[in-house]
Order: sequence, then structure tokens, then C-alpha cells
Amino acid sequence: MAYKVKLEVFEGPLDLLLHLINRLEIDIYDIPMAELTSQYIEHIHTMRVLQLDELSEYLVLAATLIEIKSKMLLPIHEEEGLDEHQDFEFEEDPREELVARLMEYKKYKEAANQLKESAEERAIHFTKYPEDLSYYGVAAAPPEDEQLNVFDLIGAFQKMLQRKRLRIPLTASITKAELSVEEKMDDIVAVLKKKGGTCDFEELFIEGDLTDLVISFLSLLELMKRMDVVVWQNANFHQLKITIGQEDRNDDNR
Amino acid sequence: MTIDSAMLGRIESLLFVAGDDGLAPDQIATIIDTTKGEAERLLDQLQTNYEGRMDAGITMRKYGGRYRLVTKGEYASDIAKMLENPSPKLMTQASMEVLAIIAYKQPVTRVEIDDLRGVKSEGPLQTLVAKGLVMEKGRLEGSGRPILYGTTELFLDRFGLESLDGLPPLAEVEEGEQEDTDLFMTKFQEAFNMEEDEGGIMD
Amino acid sequence: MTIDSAMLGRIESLLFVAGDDGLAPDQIATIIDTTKGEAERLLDQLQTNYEGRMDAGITMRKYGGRYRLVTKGEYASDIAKMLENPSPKLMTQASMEVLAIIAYKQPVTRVEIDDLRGVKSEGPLQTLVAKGLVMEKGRLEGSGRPILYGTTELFLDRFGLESLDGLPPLAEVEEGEQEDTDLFMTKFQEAFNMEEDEGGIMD
Repeated sequence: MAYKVKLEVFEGPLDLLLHLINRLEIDIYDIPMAELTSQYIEHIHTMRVLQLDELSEYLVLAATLIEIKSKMLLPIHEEEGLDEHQDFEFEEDPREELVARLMEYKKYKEAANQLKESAEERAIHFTKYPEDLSYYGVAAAPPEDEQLNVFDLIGAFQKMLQRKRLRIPLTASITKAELSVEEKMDDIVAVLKKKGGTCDFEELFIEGDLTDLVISFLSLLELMKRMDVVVWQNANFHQLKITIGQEDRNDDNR
Repeated sequence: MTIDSAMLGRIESLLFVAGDDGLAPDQIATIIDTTKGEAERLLDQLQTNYEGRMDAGITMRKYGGRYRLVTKGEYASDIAKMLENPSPKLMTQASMEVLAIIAYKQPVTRVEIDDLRGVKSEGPLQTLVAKGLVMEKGRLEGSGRPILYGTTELFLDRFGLESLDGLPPLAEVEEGEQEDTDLFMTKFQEAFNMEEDEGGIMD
Repeated sequence: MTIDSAMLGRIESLLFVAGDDGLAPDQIATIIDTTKGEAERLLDQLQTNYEGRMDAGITMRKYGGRYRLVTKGEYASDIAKMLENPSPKLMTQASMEVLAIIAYKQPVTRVEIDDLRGVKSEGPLQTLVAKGLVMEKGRLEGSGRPILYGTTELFLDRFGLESLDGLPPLAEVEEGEQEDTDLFMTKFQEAFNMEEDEGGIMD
């Protein structure tokens, strides 16, 4: 089994405490206060070196831990035996309140993780912008008398930011990486064959952005160099014509 | 059946136009001039069709009471390839914790959140408000009249929830007692610690 | 045939997200890892399916070498009806978006608003001006001297604000929240080697 070093971020004293309980494999319903307290304080020492802003909050809990620890050192009240627990007349365990707090906190910490999963599951479903309806007329405004909420404004703004984030990049950045001269040469030969072996120079440059056009041109140069195509014109200033090389006319695999 | 087909087409076109704003069943009903119940039946039908059709890249989801068209989950990686910045940044653990507390306990004051977490939550709380996930829902009567916080419509959308009832149930704290009483008792005896673990501790 | 179905779904999902921008066949080919020719064949197939399916509210059109999904012509009147809908919660979203941009970024030109939203905002803007929530606040110096827009007194009144300072702060950067704890923990881990973590409680 791989040894996993997990970078743990503590979200406060209770979080640190839960972490320690987990790491020390302590039964949360029967916390050994001495051990936990010393571990906790050891961690705080490290934190103090780093001047944690929330140090005071950690210290408050440290004081609580020490208080509980000292209460538990007090003589234990007489216990009558096993049947004692049936009349539910227990002394309060000094740890009780702490455990309740920890369990309550843990509940929401786990809920936070579940929510994170919900968000991840939601994020795989993409939506689209609403269509621009200005063609159909003017969009309605909020009804006259309605009291509006500034938080709706924020919601609307955030939604818009999200849309912006999901905007599709320009054609170039998608195609650039994939468009190779090699492929384009094949395309050009294919076009030529479709057109009966000859076409106008311009016909090879109808579609595409700048990158596309440059690649087309390079491909054409390469084809000329290989004598796969011939470029010619009837006279000066006439239309440039491209004709496929003889050996290519009946041969699919150049 | 063919009547339904045309109706489904109408609804699809409306949902398509609405995009991520989505439409509530009663809005749809008004536009296509039918009852809300009938609109909901048609929406169910539409959903079934999307899920059943292999050649459908989109399907329908209801978030916060409004239906919207979304892409099917299996195409997420294709779409991610196409977009400039596809994956949303995850929120910090602190923000998630505060959000969870607000979602489950709303309306709730900042002090309650602080107490629960054992740490000040002002920063994450403001972030959540600024992100439109959390909003003020009035004020608590009494001294200081502290602000009460709750979640927004956008929260439901971002977390894929139909309503707050759709929140996953909070883990039951009393699991040791109620679900596994025997196991609990066994541990109990092993520990020779018969005192107080019984009751009040957990809630 | 079933292989085609799944491919059609993939393409539909891409076109759906691409929206108005549309996609060129070679873009689609790149994403779904096939040839341009094959992509074009699939696009033809998709088009045929849309036209043939009565329950399809959308179809596909090619403009300027790029394919995009559009609603079928016969539903135009339904879509127009969305605008007249007496409780147009959907449409308020567009207006709200424009209003939010103006409120937070004022003074701002229409072009800036369009850029931010990625769609034309003339309609909602006119509506907001007509309703008195937004007004001209002079003109930008420079070419064209475009109109600058800002919010009105009525805006403050309707939103229950004393002044613009009362607007809650906005998170514009996706994750601006550099929380102290994170920074702290980064350093902390450098200094202190965390051993284990089995998960259980912490995860």
C-alpha cells in the first residue's frame, strides 16, 4: 500500500482536534484527555512559531482541554456497579460537552465534503447561454411594484461570470495544434481529384482563418516541390491554375 | 402521440432559448397554453426521451425549481477540450464548511456559525455572499438584531439541487447507539468504562 | 449505426455548448478525433435527424462555415411569447444581469456590457432605461463618444439601498480568496511533516 502524505488544512481548533483524534486512533467517546491535550498543545507550539492569526481561538480550546483534564483528575464518585447505569443518574462527564461540539462540527465538515461532491457532479453538465432575444422584441423588466433584492444582482453577475469563463476560444487555438502540412497536402490532392485534376488557385483558399491559409500555402509549396502538383497560368496576370501531377491522377496513395 | 411529439418539440425549443436561466413548469404552461400538470407530464416525457436516446447529447435537469437543458455527463471531457477554462475552481475548505452550515441550518447568524466551527467565519462568509451563493434573509429579533443568512437560487444551481429538500441528509451522530447497539455495547465493555457514554453526549 | 448514435450525441453536446459561436467541421473533427470528412458526414446525419424528428424543437444551420444549433422556425411565435409572458422570471435574468453590471461597474458603456455578457444587451438596456432604473451619465471621451450608463435614484429605492456603497461586495476573480489559513498551512507543512491520514474522520 502506498504511503500517502496528505496535506491537511486545519480549519480551526475543532478541526485540529478531530485530526488528532483520528491520527491517534482515539475513541471519540472516551478521549484520553492527557494525551490529546499534550498533542494539541504541541501542535499549537508549532503554530505559534508561524504566528497564526487565529492563535487566540486555538488557545481558548487549549484552556478548555486543560480544564477538562484537571476535572477528570478529581476523585471519581463511587460507582455502584453495572446496574447503576439503568437509573441514568450519572455524573456529567467533563468531556461530554466537548464531544458534543466535536460531533456537531464533524457533522458539518462531512456535509461540506458531500456538497463538494454534489458540485463536482453538477459541473460535468454544461449549459448554454440564453439566446439573444432582441430580435423578438424588448425583454421585460421587473414588475413595477416589486421590491428587488441586491443579492439577486450578485447572483445575476456571478452567472454571467460563469458564462464568460466557459467561453469557447477562437478557432485558431483549437485547430492550430492539429492542422499539419501533411494532412493539408492530402486535402489539397483530394480537392484536385474531385475537381477533375485542375482547379483555380483561389479555390484552395476559400475557408479558414489565417493559420489555415498559411498551412494551405505551405502545403501547396510542398506539393510543388515534390512535383505532385503543377502550378501554371495561361499568361501573365491570368488566373493561377493548379493541376495534379501525372502519376497522381489514378493513384490514391500518393 | 404525434400531438405529444409536437408539444415536446415546442418545449425543447423554449428550453433551448432559455439556456442556463431555465424555465419553471408554470412558465412553460403559460407559453404553450396548457396546465402546469400537463407541462410537467410533458417535461417528464422529454426527460425520458433524452435519457433513452443514444444520439442525444443533451438531457434535462431541474435545479432550484427550473428545468434546463444540459449536456450529458459522458461528454464532459469532450466539452472540456473545447473550452478555454472548463473546470471551475474549487472553493476552500473553510468556505465549504460555512456553506454547509448555512445550507443545513438556515436561517443562521454568523455567531452561530463561528460557534459551530470554533473559529471566526467572517472571511469565508463574505466570499460566499460575493459569489452569490449565500444571502441575507432578514434579521434575528432581539439584541443586536444580527443578520440571518441563507442560501440562494444560484446555490441550488451550482450544487445541482432541485430544492433544499434535496440536500443529502446530515450524518446521524448517534450511529453508535442506534444502528449498532451491539457493537457499541461490546466496545463499551471492552473499555471497562461503564459510566456516561449513554445518552446526552451526542446531542 | 449505434456507433454513429453515440457520435451524434457527442457532436450535439458540443454544438449545444458552443451556442451562437457555432463550430467548424474541423474543430469538431479535432475534438472527437476523426477526419473532417467524417465529421461532415455525421453533421449531415444529425441535420437529417433533426428535420425528421417531430419532437425536435431544435435543428442545425450552417453559417459562414460553422454549424450551430437553432430553434426550428415553427416555434418562433412561442419564443416571442416568452417575452410577453406576464411573469417573465426568465427575462428578468437578462435585465438583472445588465443591471448588475451597470450597478457595479458604472459608469459603463454598452459595448463593455456586451463584452462582459457575451451577448448583445441593447434590448435589456433599453428596458432598464425605460423603467427608470438606469440612465445616461454622460459620454466617454474619445472615438464615437459612446454613452455612459449608471443607476438612478429609483434603482436605490427599489433595491432598498441608501447609497451605492450599500451594494454587497462582489467576487470577480474566480478564487480571490487567499485565506490566511491556506498560506499558513503551506508553510506549516514545509516545517512539519504530517504523517498519515487514513481518512475516516477527516474525509
